[in-house]
Amino acid sequence: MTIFLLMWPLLAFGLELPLLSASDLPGDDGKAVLLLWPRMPYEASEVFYVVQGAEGPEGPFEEIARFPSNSHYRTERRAPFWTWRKGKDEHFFVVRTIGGRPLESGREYYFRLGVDLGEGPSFGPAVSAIPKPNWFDFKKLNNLIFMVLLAGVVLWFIGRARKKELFLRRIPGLDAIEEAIGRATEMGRPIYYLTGRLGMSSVSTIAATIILRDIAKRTAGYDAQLKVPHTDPVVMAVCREVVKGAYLEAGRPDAYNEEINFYVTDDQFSYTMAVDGMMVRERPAAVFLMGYYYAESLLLAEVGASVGAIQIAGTDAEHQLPFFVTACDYTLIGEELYAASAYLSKEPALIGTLRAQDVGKAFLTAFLVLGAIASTIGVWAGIEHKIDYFLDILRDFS
Amino acid sequence: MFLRQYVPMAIAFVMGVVFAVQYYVPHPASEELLTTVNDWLIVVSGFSMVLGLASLMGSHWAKVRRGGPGWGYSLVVFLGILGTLAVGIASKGKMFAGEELTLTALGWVYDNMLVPLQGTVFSLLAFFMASATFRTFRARNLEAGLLLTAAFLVMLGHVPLGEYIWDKVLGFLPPKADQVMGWIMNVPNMAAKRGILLGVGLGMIATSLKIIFGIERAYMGEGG
Amino acid sequence: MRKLAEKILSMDRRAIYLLMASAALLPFLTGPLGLPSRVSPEVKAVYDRIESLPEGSPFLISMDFDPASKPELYPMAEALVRHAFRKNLRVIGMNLWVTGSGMAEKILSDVAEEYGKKYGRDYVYLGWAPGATNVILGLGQDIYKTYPRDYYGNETSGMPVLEGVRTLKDIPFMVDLAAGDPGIETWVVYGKAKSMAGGCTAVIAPGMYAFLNSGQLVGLIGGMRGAAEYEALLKEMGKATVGMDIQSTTHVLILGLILLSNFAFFATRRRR
Amino acid sequence: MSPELLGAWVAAGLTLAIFSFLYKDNPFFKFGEHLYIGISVGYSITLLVFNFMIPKWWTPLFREGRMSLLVPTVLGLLIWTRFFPRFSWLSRWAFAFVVGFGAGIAIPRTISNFIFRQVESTAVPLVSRGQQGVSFGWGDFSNFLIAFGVLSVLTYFFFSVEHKGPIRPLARAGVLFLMVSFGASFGYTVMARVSLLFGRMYDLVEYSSRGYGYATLVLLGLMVAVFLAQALSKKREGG
Repeated sequence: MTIFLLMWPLLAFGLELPLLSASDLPGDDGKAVLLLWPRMPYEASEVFYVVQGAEGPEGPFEEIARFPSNSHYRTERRAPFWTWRKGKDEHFFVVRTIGGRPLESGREYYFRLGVDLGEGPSFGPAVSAIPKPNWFDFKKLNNLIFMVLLAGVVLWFIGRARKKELFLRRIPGLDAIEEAIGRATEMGRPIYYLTGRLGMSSVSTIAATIILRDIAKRTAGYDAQLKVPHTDPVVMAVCREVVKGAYLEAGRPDAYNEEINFYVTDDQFSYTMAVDGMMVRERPAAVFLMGYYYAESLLLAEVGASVGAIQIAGTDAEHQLPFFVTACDYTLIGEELYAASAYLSKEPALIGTLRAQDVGKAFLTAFLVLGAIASTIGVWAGIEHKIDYFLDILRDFS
Repeated sequence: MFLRQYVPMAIAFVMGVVFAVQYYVPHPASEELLTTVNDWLIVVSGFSMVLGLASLMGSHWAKVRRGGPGWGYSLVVFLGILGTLAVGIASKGKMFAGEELTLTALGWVYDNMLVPLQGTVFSLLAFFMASATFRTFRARNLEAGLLLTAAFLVMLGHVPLGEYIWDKVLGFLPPKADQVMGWIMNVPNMAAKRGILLGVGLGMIATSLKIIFGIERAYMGEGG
Repeated sequence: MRKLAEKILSMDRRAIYLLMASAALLPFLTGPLGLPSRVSPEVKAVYDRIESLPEGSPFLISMDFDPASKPELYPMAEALVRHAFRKNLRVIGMNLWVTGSGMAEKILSDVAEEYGKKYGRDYVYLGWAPGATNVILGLGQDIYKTYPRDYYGNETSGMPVLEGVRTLKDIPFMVDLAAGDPGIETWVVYGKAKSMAGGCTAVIAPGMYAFLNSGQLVGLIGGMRGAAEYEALLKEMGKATVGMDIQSTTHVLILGLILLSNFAFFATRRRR
Repeated sequence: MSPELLGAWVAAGLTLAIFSFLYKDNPFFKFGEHLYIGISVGYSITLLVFNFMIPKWWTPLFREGRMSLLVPTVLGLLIWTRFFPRFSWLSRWAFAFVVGFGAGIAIPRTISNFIFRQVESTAVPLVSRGQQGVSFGWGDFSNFLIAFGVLSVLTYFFFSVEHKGPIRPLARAGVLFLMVSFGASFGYTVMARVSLLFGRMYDLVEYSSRGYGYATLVLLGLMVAVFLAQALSKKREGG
C-alpha cells in the first residue's frame, strides 16, 4: 500500500520506473557490481537518477550516487568493443562502495534505483548481485594478443636468421668509416676509437666492440695506427681479444700490438681530459665515438672537431645526441648503432630481433596511417563511434 | 652445465611467463602473488646494492694496496667512505635530530660536502657547454641548421630576457617567444620523441622476450 | 676581416669560460633584473590540479633527484609542498634516489614548520628504499607492505596521514620530481597512479612531452623555468625566480656566441 | 668556529677546488672529485643500513620473526656469491629470478604505456567539427604534423629495406624531425646546466660575505697563489 502511494505521482504523470539489473562486473578482482537499466523517455538534466545500495534485502539502503538522468549512458564508459556494447539506449553504473565501505567478493548486495523529478526520489524494486573475482580481464585481451604476436615474430625471425642471411640495409655511417680510415692512412696520423663509458653489460658497449672489430680489420689491412683508450678494465680485456682476432683475420698478426688498447682511468672527467690531451698532441685523422656517453661527449667531440679529425659517433644516449650531431661528421642515432653492429656481426639473434622490431614498426606505421585517416573520416562524416571499433584494437583499457 | 646454465634459464622463463601473465589476471590470488614476490625483490635489491658498492670499494682498495700512480686519490675515496660511514652511524643515518631539528654530523657532511661537491662537478658542464656551442654549433647543412634554429628559438623563449628581446625586436609577430618555444616542444619535438619511444618500446619488449626465452643471457655474467 | 674571424674562431676555451663566469656573476652585482616569466599551460595544469583537490586529500610527492639537480628541483619541490600545505592536503613524501634522501627530508620538514604542520597527521616522509621499480609496483599493491615503516622508523599502518590510503589508487593526485632514471617514465610504466604530473630537470623535460600529449601526465614542470613559473603562480618568489636572472644573462651570452661563431664561420668560408 | 662557519669554509673550498678544473686538471680537482665519490658511497651505505637493512630486513626477520623474508635473504646471499669466484655461478639463479621477473612485468606494461597510449594519441582526427561544420585549423595542422613526424621517424629507424623510392623522402623528413627535437633538447639542456651554475654561484657569493669571514675570497686567493707559484717555478726550471 505504501509503495503504491509513493509511486503515485509517477503513475499520475504516466511515467514508469526503469527496470534495474545488477550483476558482477566482469574482469575485476571481485569488488564491484555493474548496474544497468534502459533509457527512459522522460530523461533530462533536471531529472535525477538515484542509486542506493544495501547489505541485506531489507536495507537499510544508503545513497551511492545521484546524477542527471541524461548521463551515464553506455557510450560514456571507456571499454573495448569486445567486452562492452556502446550506445545511448542503456545506462550503467559501477558500484565499488556502499556507505564508504568497499564491496567484498562473495557477498550478496542489494540495489535499487530511484527517479527524482525534483520532489524526492521514487524507488523501484531492489535487485541483488554477488561480486566475484575473475581469472581473466578481457579488457586487456588486445595487450595479450600483441605480446603473443610479437613473441612469435621475434622467435620466428631469430630462427630464420639462424638458417639464412636476412637482408639489412647498409647504414650510411658505415661507408663513412671506410673513408675516414683511408684518410688517416694517407695522412699517417692515428685513429682513435672510444667505446663509451659503460661496462660490458650494456648493449651499446657490446655494439661498440662489434664495430671495433670491423674497424680493426680495416686498420690492419691499411697499416693504420689504431688507439683505443679505456675507462673500464673489463671492456679493455674484451677489446684486446677483439682487436687481436681482427688482426689475425686480416692476416696481419705481426702488426698487432697489446698497446692498441690501453687503460686511462675510470674517473669521468680525468679520463676525458687525458684523452683530450692526447688528441691535441697527436692530432688524429679520425675519431670514432661509439657506445654510451654522459656529459663528457661534449668535451670529446669538441676537441676532436678542433683538431680537424673526421668524427663518426654512434650512441643511444639520447641526451648526448645533439652534441654528436653538431660536432661529428656522421652520427649513428640510437637504434642505428644496434643495426650497424647487427649488420657487421651477422649474429642471428641480433639480426632476427632487428627484423622483428621492423615488423612491429611497420605494423604500427600502417595502423597509425589507417587510424588517422579513419578517425578523420569519422569526424567528417559524424560516425566517430563506428571508427572506435577499429581504434579499440590498439587502445589501452587497463 | 645443467646447474650453471639450464636452471637459471628455467628460472628466468618461469618468472617471466608467470609475471607477464599475472598482468591479465585480476583475481586476488594473482595480486597477492605479485605483492609478495615484489616485496621480496625490494629486499633482494638491497643485497645487490651491497654488491655494487663493495666492488667499487674493492677496486679502490686494490689501487691503494698496489700503490700505483694516483693511489693517493683512491685513499681519499676510502677515507671519504669511512669518514661518512662513521659520521652516519653516529647520527643514526638521520639529517636532523631532536625536537629542535638540529643538524646532525651526517647532515653537516651532506649539506657542506656532498651537496656542493656533486653540484659543482655538474655545474662545470655549463662552461663546457658554452664553449662547445661556440666551437661546434655551425649551420653547415640543412640538418645542422634546423638543429641550430630549434635550439636558438627554445633558448630565446626559455628566459625572461629572451622574451623581452623578442618583444622588442619581433613584437609585431603574433606569436610570443614562449609560445613559439611551446609549439616546438609540443609538436615537432614531441613527434620525434614519440617516434623514438615507440622504437624503444618495441626494443624493450623484444629484449624482455629474449630474456624469457633464454636467448639473451647477459645477466649471467662471464661465460654465460 | 677574415683574419679577425679566424682569430675569433680559435679563441681559447678559457676565454669563453671567463665570459660565462662573468655573465653568471652579473646579476649578483646589478641586482634583480625584474623580468617576469610567462606561465606555460603545462605548469598551470599542475597548479590547477592541486587547486581542484578537496581539503584533506592525500597527495604523494616522490622526490627522485640528488644534489646534482638541487637548484632546479629543490625549489620545485618546495613550491609544490607549500601549495599542498596551503590547500591542507595530506602530504606523503618519498624518494627513490639514495643521495637525495637528505634533501627530501629537509624540504618536507622546513615547509611543514613554516605552515605549522604536524608529522604523522598532516604529512609523512616514507624515505628511500632500494629497487625503484619494485617500490613503485609495490605502492600500487600495498603501501604498508612496501613501506612498513617510515623514514624515522615509525610504523606506517595506523598513521592518521595515511588514513584511507591502501594503494596508489587511493591517492587522487601525485607528482614525481625526477632527475633521470628511475623517474617519470618508471612511474608512468609501473605506477598505478590515478592522475599524475611530472616535474623534472630541463635535460629530460623534452622527452616527457610524449607523455604529456597522451595524457599520461596531466602537467609538466620543466627545469628552473618551470619552478619559477610555479613560484609565480603561488605568488611566492623563491630561489628559482632569483635564478632566472642568471639564466637570462647566460642564455643571451650563449645565443650571442652562437651568432658570432656562425658569422665568423661563414666569413672564413666565403673567401675560400 | 661554529659548525655553520666551518661548513661555509669547507663548502666554499670544495666548490673552488672543483671549479679549478676550468683552468686545468689539477690535484685540487682530483682531490675534490675523489672525495665526492667517497662521500656519496659512504652516504649510500649509511642509508642502506639505517633505512633498509635494519628496519626492513633485520628487525622483521630476526626480531619479529617474519619467516617469509627468508626467501629474499637466500636470494640475496646467492647474489653475494659473486664475491667468491668458485661459487659465483650460484648468483645466476638469483639474477635469473630478478631479471625474469623484471622482463615479465615489463612486457605488458610497456605495451600499454609505450605503445598503445602513444598510438592512440597519435591516430587522432586531422579535422575538427565545430559550430560551422568541419574545419581544418592550426590545432589540426599541429596534429597532422605530429602524426607525420611520428611516422617519418619510425620510417627512419626501419632497417629491412633500402631508403629508396617513396621511403627516401619520408626517412629524410624523419631526420629533420629528429634534428628539431635534438635542437630543442639542446636548448633545454642549457637551462639545466646553468641552473647548477647558479646554485654554486649563489653559495659562493654568499660565502664571500663578512659573516662567513670572506671564505670564498680568501680561499680563491690562496688557490690562485698556488697556481701562480707553480707556474713560476715551472718557468724557472724551464728557463
